[in-house]
Amino acid sequence: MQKPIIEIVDKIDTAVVYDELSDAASGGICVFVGTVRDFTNKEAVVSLEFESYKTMALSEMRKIADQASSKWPLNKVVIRHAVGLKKVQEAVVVVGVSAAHRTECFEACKFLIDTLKETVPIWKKEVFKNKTVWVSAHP
Amino acid sequence: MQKPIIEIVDKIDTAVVYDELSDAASGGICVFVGTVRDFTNKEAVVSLEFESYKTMALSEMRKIADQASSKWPLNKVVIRHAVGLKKVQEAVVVVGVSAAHRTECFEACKFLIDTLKETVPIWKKEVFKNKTVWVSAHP
Amino acid sequence: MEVLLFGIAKDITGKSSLDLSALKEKPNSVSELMHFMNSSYPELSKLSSLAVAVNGEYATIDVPLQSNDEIAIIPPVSGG
Amino acid sequence: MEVLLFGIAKDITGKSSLDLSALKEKPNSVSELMHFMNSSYPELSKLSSLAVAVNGEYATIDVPLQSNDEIAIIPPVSGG
Repeated sequence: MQKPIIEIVDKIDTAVVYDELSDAASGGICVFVGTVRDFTNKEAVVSLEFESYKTMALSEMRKIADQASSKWPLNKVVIRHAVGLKKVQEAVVVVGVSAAHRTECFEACKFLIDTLKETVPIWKKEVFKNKTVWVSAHP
Repeated sequence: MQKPIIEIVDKIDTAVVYDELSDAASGGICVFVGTVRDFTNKEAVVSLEFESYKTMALSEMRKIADQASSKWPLNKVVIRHAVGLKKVQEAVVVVGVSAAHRTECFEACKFLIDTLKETVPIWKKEVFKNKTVWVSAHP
Repeated sequence: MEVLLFGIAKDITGKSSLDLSALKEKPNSVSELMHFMNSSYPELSKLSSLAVAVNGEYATIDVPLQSNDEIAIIPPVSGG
Repeated sequence: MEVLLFGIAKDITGKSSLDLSALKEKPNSVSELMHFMNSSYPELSKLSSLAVAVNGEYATIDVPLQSNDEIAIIPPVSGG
């Protein structure tokens, strides 16, 4: 794997991620973009607010890229998360890989987002019309 | 599913596919891009040439989008294949979906590309320095 | 009765379409067309697979052929 | 000894960091810190989970704490 692109940013530009992952040795690129959905449990979402423990979040994201690279023969990896206020339909996270074959692209890309959601210290507050909720905070 | 975007084009613009799939009801977008790899079985690839039976290819691509949409609750689908001469690192196919949740995004996106490779009448000729090979033509 | 040819089938026959209208015994089914193609161009029978599409749909060997059908020989596909 | 607070832990305590330097009995381990936090802010014990990071790494309860460590309370993460 080449040096992965690991970033926490204010705004995600989805148009650049292919160029970042493009690679002559790769036959495939798989990208997942997480976006703000308009409803949670039938309740209209106004916005999401993301907060991170930035240094640790970057270090955990690097670990995930390294783990993925040890499980699958990857050429390039991008993990980029946004923080701050995000409106409905905005991108909040983008993860992607390029590799020789498509099966490993899909498996590795899914691993990146699944593991990010489990381990990276980033918190999401859902803002509804009359309340706010820290996602997953309570059982 | 909204009306899927199904196209055969001369050149793929990877920067637009997110906007095409972006959707307020979706929490995730998964995209796979197939690109020209520099080597096949250790032999340097000069280029690929794609040829299609266009009307039937479009109709088979539409069937795949419909099948995916009947298997998973998808919001938007893009299936776009390039034809003509493609150099190393160029995009030759892009498939993508948006849906409420990520698991169905990955599963549906993988189904699109796997099925496309099995059923859509498009043919790929690998151009090497001293020979050309129609991929998969012979056992 | 015109038959469209693609990919390696075009290379083997040297043509992008075949006009079968002049044949004394025109193929009446996909099965008869396959037999005609394989015996006229034995290289076709060496391919991994060979399908026929009638009016843009994959056709099983028992599908009958009419003279105004759009018929195509589909060698192993390799898109993506 | 400073403890960083994030997400709902920041809301519960009303602070983005806690200075424990003035405490008579400073926590010597992650375990002792968790005990102190849960008894000082009982709402923390109602969360789905609560982890501690020491110098940017998730720490098990037996990890000792030094006064110059960067310590953080990690409520249930929800990125992505």
